[in-house]
Parts: sequence; structure tokens; C-alpha cells
Amino acid sequence: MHASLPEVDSLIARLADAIAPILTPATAIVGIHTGGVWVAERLHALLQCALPLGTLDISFYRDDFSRIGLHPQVKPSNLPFDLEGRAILLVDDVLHTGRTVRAAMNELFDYGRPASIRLAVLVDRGGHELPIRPDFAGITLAVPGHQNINLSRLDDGHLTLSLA
Amino acid sequence: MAELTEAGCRAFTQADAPMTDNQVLLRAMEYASTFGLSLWLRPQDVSLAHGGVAHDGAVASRLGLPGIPALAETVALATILQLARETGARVHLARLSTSEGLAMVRAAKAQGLAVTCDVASPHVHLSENDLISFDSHLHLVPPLRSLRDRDAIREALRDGTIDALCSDHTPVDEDVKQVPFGESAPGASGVELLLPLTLKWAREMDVPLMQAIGLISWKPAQILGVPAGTLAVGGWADLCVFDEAAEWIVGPRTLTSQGNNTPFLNHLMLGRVHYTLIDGHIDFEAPHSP
Amino acid sequence: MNPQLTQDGRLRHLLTLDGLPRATLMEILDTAESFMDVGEREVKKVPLLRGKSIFNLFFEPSTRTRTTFEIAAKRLSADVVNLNIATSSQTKGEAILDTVDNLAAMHADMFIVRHSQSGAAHFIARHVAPHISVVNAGDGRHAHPTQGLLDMFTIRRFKGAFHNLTVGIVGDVLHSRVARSQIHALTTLGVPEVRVIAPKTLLPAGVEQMGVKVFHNLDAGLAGCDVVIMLRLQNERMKGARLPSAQEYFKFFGLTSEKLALAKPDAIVMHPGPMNRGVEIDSEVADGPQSVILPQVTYGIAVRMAVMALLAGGTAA
Amino acid sequence: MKIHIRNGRVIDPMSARDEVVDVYVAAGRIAAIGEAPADFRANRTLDATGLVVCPGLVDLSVRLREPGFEYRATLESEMLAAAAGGITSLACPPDTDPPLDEPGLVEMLKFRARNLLGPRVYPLGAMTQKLECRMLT
Repeated sequence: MHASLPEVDSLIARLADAIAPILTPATAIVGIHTGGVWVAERLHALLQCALPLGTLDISFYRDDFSRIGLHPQVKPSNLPFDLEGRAILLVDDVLHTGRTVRAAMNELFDYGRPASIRLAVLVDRGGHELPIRPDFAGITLAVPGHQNINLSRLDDGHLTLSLA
Repeated sequence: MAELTEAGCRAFTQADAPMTDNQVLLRAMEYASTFGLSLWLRPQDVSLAHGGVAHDGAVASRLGLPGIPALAETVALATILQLARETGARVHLARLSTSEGLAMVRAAKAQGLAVTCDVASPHVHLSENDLISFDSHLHLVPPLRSLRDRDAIREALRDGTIDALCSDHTPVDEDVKQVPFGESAPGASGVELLLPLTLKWAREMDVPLMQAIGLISWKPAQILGVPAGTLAVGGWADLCVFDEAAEWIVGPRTLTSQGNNTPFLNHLMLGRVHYTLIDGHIDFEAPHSP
Repeated sequence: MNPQLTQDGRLRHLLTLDGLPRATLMEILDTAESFMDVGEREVKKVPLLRGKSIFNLFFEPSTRTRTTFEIAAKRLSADVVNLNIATSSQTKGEAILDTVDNLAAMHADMFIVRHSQSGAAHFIARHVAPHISVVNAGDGRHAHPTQGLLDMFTIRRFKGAFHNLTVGIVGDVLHSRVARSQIHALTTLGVPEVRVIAPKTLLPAGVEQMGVKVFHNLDAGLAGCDVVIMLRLQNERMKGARLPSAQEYFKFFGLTSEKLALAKPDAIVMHPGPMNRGVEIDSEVADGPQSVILPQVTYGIAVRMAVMALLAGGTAA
Repeated sequence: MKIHIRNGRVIDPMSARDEVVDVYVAAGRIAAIGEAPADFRANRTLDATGLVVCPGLVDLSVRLREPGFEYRATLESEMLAAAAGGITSLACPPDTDPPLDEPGLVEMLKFRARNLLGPRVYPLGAMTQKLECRMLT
């Protein structure tokens, strides 16, 4: 049914258009490693944000840590701005169960107390397990539970979605 | 000593208690030789061995275990041999462990000194290398030494420098072994392993069965000065009937001793006793015997 | 078989650095790197070990080491219980194993063990239930693996790599578990020249077999060193006829600015602490520009967090 | 008690004997090796086919833990263990509690051992009183 998945660039452009009205110069964009950072980088450029891009690695906050252990390549989180009282736009590639977003919000609060967090995702694939919904979604798809939808980046920087 | 001899003592020894005073040792030799008695001495210089729990070599260094140098044996041995020469005392050297010590005994025997010596059966097979897991069952007296020492023991058994093999059986409760290596009580249970460990050495060294059995029968009987260890018509009916090929695994269920403290726990042994006759009576009969 | 690794090569206990593969050491150092920034956050905490119980079992007192483990465990959100057994049940004759069994019954997930006997951590590790990990926080003269790792972390931070270094370890190697752990780590990580520099009375038998070069002269030993590690000299060593006096030791083996000048100009100076100023190291050097002794302490927390995180991961209680 | 040990490989190092032959035991002594003595009627015949028949073993150091360490092992169990190991004579070191430094202690141990199954027990005497290396015994 998803024989041809939508083209990523147009999804990101659509997202940027939706986000633009709520953006202020004090809003910080934060991408979640790894795919969320790729999407956030594009949005950051398209929306010409004043603040530098933030990145989060949520490995230390995963709720399945005691089952699967530590991810072998944890990247340090990088939030080059003060979080206190700030509006945050959190960006991820695919929203599925909501657990990654939950972990990311926990981590954000360990750096400070933001005024607000909004969530933007490239794809909302359904299958939510937590009361977490995107404020902005590039596309909403009903992907069966046994399937995975993945964002990958080619050597030339081109982003593509695939179903497995 | 003379009174104890009348009560039935065959020889005199400090066992593993320290020999702290060479003057006392000299007097003991003089006194023993007055009555023609034997002294069994385990050579270990108390100050050089002080505080040690393992052979002072590369393995103990790596594991951080306080060491007992080979010198503790050879320095004490030199003293004992010299005192024995001077006093003419009959000396049996117990539980030798070092290559150098065996060389000294070999030389002393060649010079005509009437000394005998033994080693304990675990030292024929194990070395400091086995300590790597800190298993307190390997905490023995004297300590397990280097592979070179172990190989010298195996050779000295073959060439006759070593007169007898013994078990140095020391059964202890598990709770004195269930502590870190350095705090554990030394010693291993061994009466039931003496025969299979001797057979193992003989197989590995290609030594005839007859020579191997000699090391645990008539030769120790001579050191002890008893008419045992041989099969002569009219002599004591003390016999051992064993299957040299029987396989068994060392463990609490296969050992009769209350001491399960052996470094050979779970090892496969070849050779098992079927019957032991003492004074013409079957004192032991294995459940699996025909 | 290495009792520290699971069948699929994951860290099961941390007892010694002897025999751990290079990849495992690098994994710990890399993980520690990612924990470095946690200490700089407003909430110096990540929820990784939430709900886990970590027991500091100190059969030999050491406030310093115990505190760094405690901070590391708390930054991982674990519950930490400190037991100074040297002054409690052990003196009443309660066996180690009884203590361990009792704590295991209280649903411990990890034991941090310090003991005066070499091999004590191995002994405890052999007896714990499969879900419990043991970290050796120093056993006798044998090993102090987290100290060895934090020293490697420090060296990597200041020197970048290991393959081109000359490292000199100066002092009481004989009694030092720290030195043993450092030697194993340095040789495993590919340091081409590890030196031990000490009088013969402070070197263990056959120390060369651990892959080090032996020096009995400080000047010769320091020449060309990139890293100089000073070991603590315990006062009681003066009583055992190993050294005539602290003054004489300092004169021949103490690190002063003049001696340090013999090493490479950019050499760093390390010390596992606590220091005996004026015995093994001059204050001028300890507080000088080449000293990295305080960073060592800071890094110790990230390294211990890494070890605990790697041990606890994948061992569902 | 007359025992016939049949068809074993008899090895006696002292007399350099190594042959498959029968052994006859009577009244605590070896009655014959090879041909049965006249009128020998065995109470018990042991089939030693494929087995080695050798002198009982002599062990120069066996701690029986008596007196003093009975909680570690009892004389009875360790005597039996020695017999299970083929040992028929053993020397027992004096590092007991108290050490074997008085005739009474030695006699007591010998008496206790005599009444149990197991090897002949030969106590070694302490060279010095209490093994303290000060006063001779």
C-alpha cells in the first residue's frame, strides 16, 4: 500500500511552512539522534533560525536499557543555549510508540526548565503507546506493527524513507 | 624423644610448625642421634617465608599475592644438611618443592650423606600457573612452585632423588577455604588421590608401574622403618587391589574423606581401589567391585 | 575462560584489567567520554540505573574511593548503600559470604568491593547470583581496575593516543594494585614502552614478565617519558626493611622539578592519590603546570559511571 | 579368615615381582603366592582378573585431625578414606591440638586407631614441646 513513499524534501518543506508561523527568534530547534538531527538540520536552514541547532542522544534515558544495554556509539548531547524559560521545537524522524520522545523530554528537563516543548516529526506512523502526539507532522501513515519505516541518508546528503 | 619412641613414635618432626631456632635444631639432631632416632624436617626458613602464601614468582607478582621465595627452602635446607653432616643425625626431608632444593639433595646423596626425601602428590602435577583463578584449594604448604620446579620434581621422582611420594592429607572444613586465598587455611585432602596421581605421573613420564608403586609402598615403609610395603610369604597381609584403568571424577560424592578440599575437584582420575586388605582383613571394598 | 566476560563477550564483572581485550577497554573509555558532560548539567543525573541497588562493600576503609563510586552511582540514578564492613560485622566474625548472601537477599544488583586480600573480588564474583555484578574497587596488591581505567582516560585526553608513548611508573610497584592495573591496561592499549622505576626492594619478582622495562635509577627512567605516574609510598614500608628512610627515598626516587625536566617537555604527571608530599612527590610538581592529578579525580567519576552502565545494561533483574 | 585373590597382576616392587598369579591370605599373613597351600579353603575369593594386586600403600603424611580438630574430620572417616585410597600404613604428623609431645597422647591416638577399621597408624612425635622450637621432647 506504500509502494511509493513520499519524497522527503517535499515533506520537510511542508513541515517548515507549518512551523514558520509559531517560530520566534528565541525558539531553539533540537534534533534527536540520528534521523531527527538530519531533519532538524534541514528545518534549521529553511527557517533561518537565529540560535544554533541542538542535538540530543537519548541513550542514557531509554526505558529498555536494562534489556538491551547501552548503545555502542553514544554521542554527547549538545545544547548550545540556555534552556531555562525557552521555547523548544523537538524534532524526530518517525513517531512510533512515543518512548523516544518521552526520553528526550526527560533529558531536556535535566538541562533546565523550558517554557514550552513542541514536537515536529517527519512521519507519524501510528502505534502510539504514550499520550504523545506531534504538533507538526510531515505525513501521517498507518504502518502495520510488524513493519518498520526508516529514514536514511545517502552519501550526497539526500534523505529517503524506506519500509522494511 | 626416647619416651615418645617407647610410646610408639617412629620419628620426630616440627611438621609445618616453624623452626625458629637453629640451636634447638642442632640439639635435636644431637639428641636424636644419641638414640639413633630419625628427624623428619620440612626445610623452610621462617623469616624468608614470613607472610607469604604463594610461590614468589611471576604469577604471585601478577596476582599480588605475598610470596614465599624458593630461597626459603634452599637456605633452610643448606642449614639442615650441614647440621646433619656434623651430627650424623638421620634426617628425612619432607615436602620438598624446588628444583634447587632437589639438586642440593641429589648432591648430598652423591657425597654419601644418608638423607631421604619426599614430595606431596599435588606438587607433581600442579604449579603456580594454576593459581590464576585465586582458588583457595590451591593454597598448599609448601606453595605450588614454578613449572620448572614441577618438572624437576617429576624428573627427581624418576631418577630416585626423591624416595617417596605422600598425600600430605589435610582435610579442612569448607568454611576455612570459602574465604579469599590469603586468608584461607592451607592444605588439601589427598589420601584417595595418592594412587591415581602417582599412576598419572607414571603414565605421563612413561615410568614402569613397578617403579611408581615402589614410591608409595616399600620405599616409604623403609623411611618409616616398618615391615610393610611388600608382598612376602609369611609377611603382613596388607594389600591393595586396584583397577589402573578405572575412570572416576573427584567430588564430594566420590570421596570418603570429610575433607572435600582438593585442587583436583571435578578432575578425571584414572585408577581406583577395589579392595584394601589390612592385616588379612578386607577393610575396604569398593561398592562397584566384582 | 575469563570470569569477567559473558559468553558473548560482554562485561559481566570488572575484577582486573589483566586479560580484558583492547576493544573492551576502548568501549569503557568511549562510554566514559559520553558521560563527561553529565557532570556539567543542571541536573547532574541520568536515569539509566533507576531502581537498581548498588552496595559499596568496603572491607578496607577508603572514604575517597567509596565517594567517587557513590557519586558515579547516584549520577546514574541508582540507589546506593554504603557498608563499611571493616568496622561492623566482619569484626564480629561474620564470614564474607554470609554478608554477601544477606545483601543479595536485599535485591542487590551490583557490589563494589574493596578488600585487603588479593583475589577477594574474584572470590565474591564466583559466589554471587547471575544477575549481580561485582566491581573490584581494590583488592590487596592485586588490582584496582577503575583506577587503571581512569588513568588511561586521563592519558588519552592529554596525549590523544597510546601507540607512541613512553610511560614511567615510579615507586612501590610491589605493594601497588594500581600499578598492576596500569601496567595491564597500558600494554593492552599498545603503549610501546612501559617502565617501572624503583629500588629492587619495591619491585615484585619477575615484574618484567608483565611486559615492562625495569629501571633502578630515576634519571635514566624518566628520560624521554611522555607520562610519569608516581605511586604512593605507604609509611609502613619503612618498617619492613625495604627502605632506610623517607628522606633517602625522596632523595633518590622523589619527583622534583629538576627530575621532571629529564622527561619530555610536555610530559604529564599523574598520581592515584592520596599523595605524600615530600616523600614521593614535591609540592611544586604536584601543583605545577604538568600535573594532571586533579583532572584524574574528575575523570574518575565518568569512568566509574561507564563501568556501572556497561555492567548493568542487559542484565534485567 | 582365609582369602583367595584370584588371577590378579601381582606387582611387588621390593621383590621385583610382576606376574599374573594367585595370592592366598590366612591369619593376617600372606600364606602363599602362586600355588595354594595344602588344605586351603577360602572364606572369600576375590576375582582380581584385570586388576593389579600390590602391597598396601604407605603414606608418610596423613593428618587424622585427632586430637583437637575433630570438627574438621573424624578419625573414623579419615581412616576409612585412607583405606579407600589403598593405604594400609600411615604416618601421622604431630601438629594436632595439643601436639603429640607426650607419651600419653601418642598412646591414646594409637589406642583409638587400633579399634577402628583402617590403616596401621604410626604417629610422629613432636620434636619440641608444643612444637614451639624451644624445649626438646
